[in-house]
Amino acid sequence: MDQQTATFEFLCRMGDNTLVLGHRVSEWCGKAPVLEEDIALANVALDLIGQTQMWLGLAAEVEGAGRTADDLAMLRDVWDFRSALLVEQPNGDFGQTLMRQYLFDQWHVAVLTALMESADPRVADIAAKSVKEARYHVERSADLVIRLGDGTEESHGRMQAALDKLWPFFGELFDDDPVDAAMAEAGIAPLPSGLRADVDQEVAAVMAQATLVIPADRFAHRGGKTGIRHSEHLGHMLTQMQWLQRAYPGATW
Amino acid sequence: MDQQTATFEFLCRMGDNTLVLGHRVSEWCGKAPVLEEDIALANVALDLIGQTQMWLGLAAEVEGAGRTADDLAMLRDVWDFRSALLVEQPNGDFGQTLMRQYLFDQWHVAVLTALMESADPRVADIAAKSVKEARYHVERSADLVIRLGDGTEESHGRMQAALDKLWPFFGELFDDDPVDAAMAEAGIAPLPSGLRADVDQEVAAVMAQATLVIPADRFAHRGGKTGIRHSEHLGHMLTQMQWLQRAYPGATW
Amino acid sequence: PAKLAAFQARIDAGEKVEPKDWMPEGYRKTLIRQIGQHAHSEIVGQLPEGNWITRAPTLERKAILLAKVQDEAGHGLYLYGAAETLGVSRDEMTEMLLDGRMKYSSIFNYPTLTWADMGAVGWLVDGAAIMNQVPLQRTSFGPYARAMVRICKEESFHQRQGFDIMMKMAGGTPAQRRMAQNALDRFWFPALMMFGPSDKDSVHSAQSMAWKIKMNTNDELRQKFVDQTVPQAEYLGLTVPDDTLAWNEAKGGYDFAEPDWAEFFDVLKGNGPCNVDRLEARNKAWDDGAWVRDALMAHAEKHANREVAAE
Amino acid sequence: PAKLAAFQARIDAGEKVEPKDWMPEGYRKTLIRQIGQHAHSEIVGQLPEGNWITRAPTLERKAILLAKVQDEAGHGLYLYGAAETLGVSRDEMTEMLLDGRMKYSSIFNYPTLTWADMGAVGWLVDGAAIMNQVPLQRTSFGPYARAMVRICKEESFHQRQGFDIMMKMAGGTPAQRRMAQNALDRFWFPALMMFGPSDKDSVHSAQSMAWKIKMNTNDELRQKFVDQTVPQAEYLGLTVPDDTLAWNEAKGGYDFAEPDWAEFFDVLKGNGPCNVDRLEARNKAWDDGAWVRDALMAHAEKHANREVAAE
Repeated sequence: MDQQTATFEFLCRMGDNTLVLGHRVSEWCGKAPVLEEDIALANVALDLIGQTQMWLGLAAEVEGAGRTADDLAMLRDVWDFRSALLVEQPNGDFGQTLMRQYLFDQWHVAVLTALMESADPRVADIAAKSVKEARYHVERSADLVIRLGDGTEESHGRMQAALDKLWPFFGELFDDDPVDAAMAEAGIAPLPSGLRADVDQEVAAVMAQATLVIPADRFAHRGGKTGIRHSEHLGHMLTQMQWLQRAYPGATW
Repeated sequence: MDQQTATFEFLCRMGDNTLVLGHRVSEWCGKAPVLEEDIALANVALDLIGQTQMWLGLAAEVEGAGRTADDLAMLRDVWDFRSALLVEQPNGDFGQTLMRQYLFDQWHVAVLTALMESADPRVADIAAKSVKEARYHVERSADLVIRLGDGTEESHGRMQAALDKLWPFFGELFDDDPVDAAMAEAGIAPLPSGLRADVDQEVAAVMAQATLVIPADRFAHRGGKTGIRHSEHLGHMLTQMQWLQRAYPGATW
Repeated sequence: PAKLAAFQARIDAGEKVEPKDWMPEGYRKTLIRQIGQHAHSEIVGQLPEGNWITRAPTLERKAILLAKVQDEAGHGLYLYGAAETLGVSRDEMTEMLLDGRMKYSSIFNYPTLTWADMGAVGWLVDGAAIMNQVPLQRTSFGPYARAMVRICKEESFHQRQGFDIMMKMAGGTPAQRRMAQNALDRFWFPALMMFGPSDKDSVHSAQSMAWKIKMNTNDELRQKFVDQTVPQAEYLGLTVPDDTLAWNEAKGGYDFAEPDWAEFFDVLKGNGPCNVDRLEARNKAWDDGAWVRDALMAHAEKHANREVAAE
Repeated sequence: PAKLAAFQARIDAGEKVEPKDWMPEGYRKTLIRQIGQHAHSEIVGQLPEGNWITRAPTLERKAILLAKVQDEAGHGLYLYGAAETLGVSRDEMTEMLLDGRMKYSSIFNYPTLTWADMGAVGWLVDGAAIMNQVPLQRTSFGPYARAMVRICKEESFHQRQGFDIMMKMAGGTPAQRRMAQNALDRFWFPALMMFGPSDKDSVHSAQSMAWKIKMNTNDELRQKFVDQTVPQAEYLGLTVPDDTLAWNEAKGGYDFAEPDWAEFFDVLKGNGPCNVDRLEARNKAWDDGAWVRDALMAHAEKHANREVAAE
């Protein structure tokens, strides 16, 4: 794999994660448990969509094929997406949405922090802009995981169920593959596996406060970030997300 | 409105009703309360899709613009659909699905029976083929409405709620408008309003057996069969239904 | 009665009434109804636009729409806050919305069916809302007037964004143009209804105007809206769906057709195209969220107890 | 032991065992497990294809797919019926499926991600299933053998339909061609797994073969499947995702790579891509449908009582 292809893949991974998670979070619009959460969820979605514009914009630039960030978002089919399986998972109840968010945020801060040192200044720049938002996100999602985990019996049960369900999708974020190896070698991005120990420590601390038990099984589903085998959920999301662009090709909006 | 336009509109109404309801019913695939219902629902959906092919096929022929039944089904946006609001309503629980089906079936048998006498032999022919299926459908849906209405306290409550919810969408099926007037004048189709008395009698008999109370309010929502104002639900359905044709224009399947 | 006269004198003098000031029970009740209804409208108003967030055509449009809906939730917060100063809690008001005792603006009972509706809602619905709200910045109740100042600023931003969508659509492909016209066709009369029936038919108007809770008559505002909007439609190359529309030199404004008030009262009664869907959606959100609200409260209590115990 | 020997003799003579005949407990248990698992596979197997019914590209394709999934439900009915003759009810078996005590074919734990998967499932998955099922038409247990006769006829029809989709895709636009190859890439090894691990690693095989519950070894069937399928892939112009694939003149069949058996056991343990989703979907259907089943029963009882009372 040449450097350009690897960089394009890497940038799509970053941008597709924020795109897909941003979309999922935006599905909550008007349906949150309290008004403050409606606002907070919209805020997270907004940040993620903004980051998507930067990552996919750079991806399109690196590709050099005349595509735009919107083209990448709106005109690729499911197999060309590089989002991790975690972010594709459906919202479920508010607890599941939050747990997904927390696990993502904790990884996200770690990777963005490392990317601020990227040898590619464009990557470093996007990371620097994004990391502030991500830090705020993880602060909020960790806090809520703790409060709901250590809330009522029902909320505890729901949060533990959410953790159990989502845990098998966490490992993929730390998988290394040839794209990651190429990025690491070029100094553009860290090896994902190298982030795990620190992130695990953070997660352990939060779950302890939340009185939640991290599953012992380290089994991890794979296939999202490589695009080899997404979940069935992603395709359904794309039918919505891409509808207008597909139905009215060539229009300006 | 010239005769050709009116006929095209009328045929789209017939075909869009079966298309949209067939789609809704097909959403149940693999999720019915008992295996026999999985089979029965698939059967109803199949019949409706088959009827759609005939109605929209004839509509395309009448239009004479080189479109096919598939083009009409897969490439019109929501405003060009002529389905009644009733069939666009979401499945809800099994009771709501069944109640929607029963109300539709009872109207459907009446209109198809009348259409067997159509001055247009192509219309009479489709009606003759469809009415056998529709009679079977109404037999089944009426029977289930009765059994669930007069079942447990819970089932009774659910069926009454379904009737209350769907009743305001029933009246639209019997609305007359200029298209209907043109069809009636040409002897192609009966005036919808003329079907109501008989259908009401049937519905009253079934609901009595089902121990369900028909709402007194005759208010009826409008806007589906004219296409003026569909429900928000239809657009979401189309994102799925039309996805592949929109995403891969010009492909053969 | 002396108190009443003094109160009216303060209002006539342009003073602001503040929450701890004495006020007539009718003033309080009318305000609670009006501010509450306004707050509920912001909340329910998230739904028709939320309906298109997942289908926005570009990342930028998605972001703009998200930000707009977020603003609406924010407006809801300000307004509930203003109403709370009158002695009614947000949860109480929410319960009244959910069981139908309190209303929200009927406009949100109309469906959003195409992307052009996002333009039409911004242009016409926010346009009409601003027309209603700008004068309320001078309303007699302090917290309400101050909330309105913040809200109006954002609403006029939203209106411009809506108009921008309409411009893109009206100047786009034939299909987009058709979409834009279709949206105007569906939203024109419902937008006119937003000002309420003619004041001659309105019960509470005179008292509300004396109290400066209501600043203009419904008909004045409707006329102003039409006069402002018709040239915009012309600019867009779209046709207002009213054959009787004509410039009246004598009155210096347009003559126009009244909306179908029977439809208005039908929608108010609960028979709008989306009344059931909207209330179902809000009720579901509230019911599904109960465990979260309970848990947050339980956690806060535990936490407080632990701190006390640790002292 | 005399009974056992007589039983074995009947089987060896090619006689059919019928439900009321004496049979060893192990025979009954093995059959219940096998037929039940097969029935469950038909039921769960509705889901991956059901996933595309709402997105089928043409009315005809939608109808064909619906009919196919309907057939699967029908197969489920026959098979539950056959199992019930062994003294276990459909509801009991369903409960065992839902709480994980009974399995279904692991292949249905793989997702269907593009329309080409509808082709690949028909071509490869139904193809492998038929390979397994055709010999079972001669199985020793009468009701099972008879169910298999009906099922095999429909399955081979399904397989042809799947191949027809693949032909359309492989001969279509570049994107369709890519979709077809992608589907083959994802389904090839899971299809090979459908025959189970090599018989040397399989515990129950010898006894099952003696009882004619199992008619061929897993490896025999897998070889047969590969030999049949590779030329079809070539005909389609698609590449089987196995670099080691080569014709072996000596054995008169292909040499091919083993699937990743670690993955197979992972999926069996519940760690397949869709195990959780599939069981959730089935559990939800069952739970959501409880009130319907209860009501139908209650109605039947009332009705029966009324008839008695009326006599």
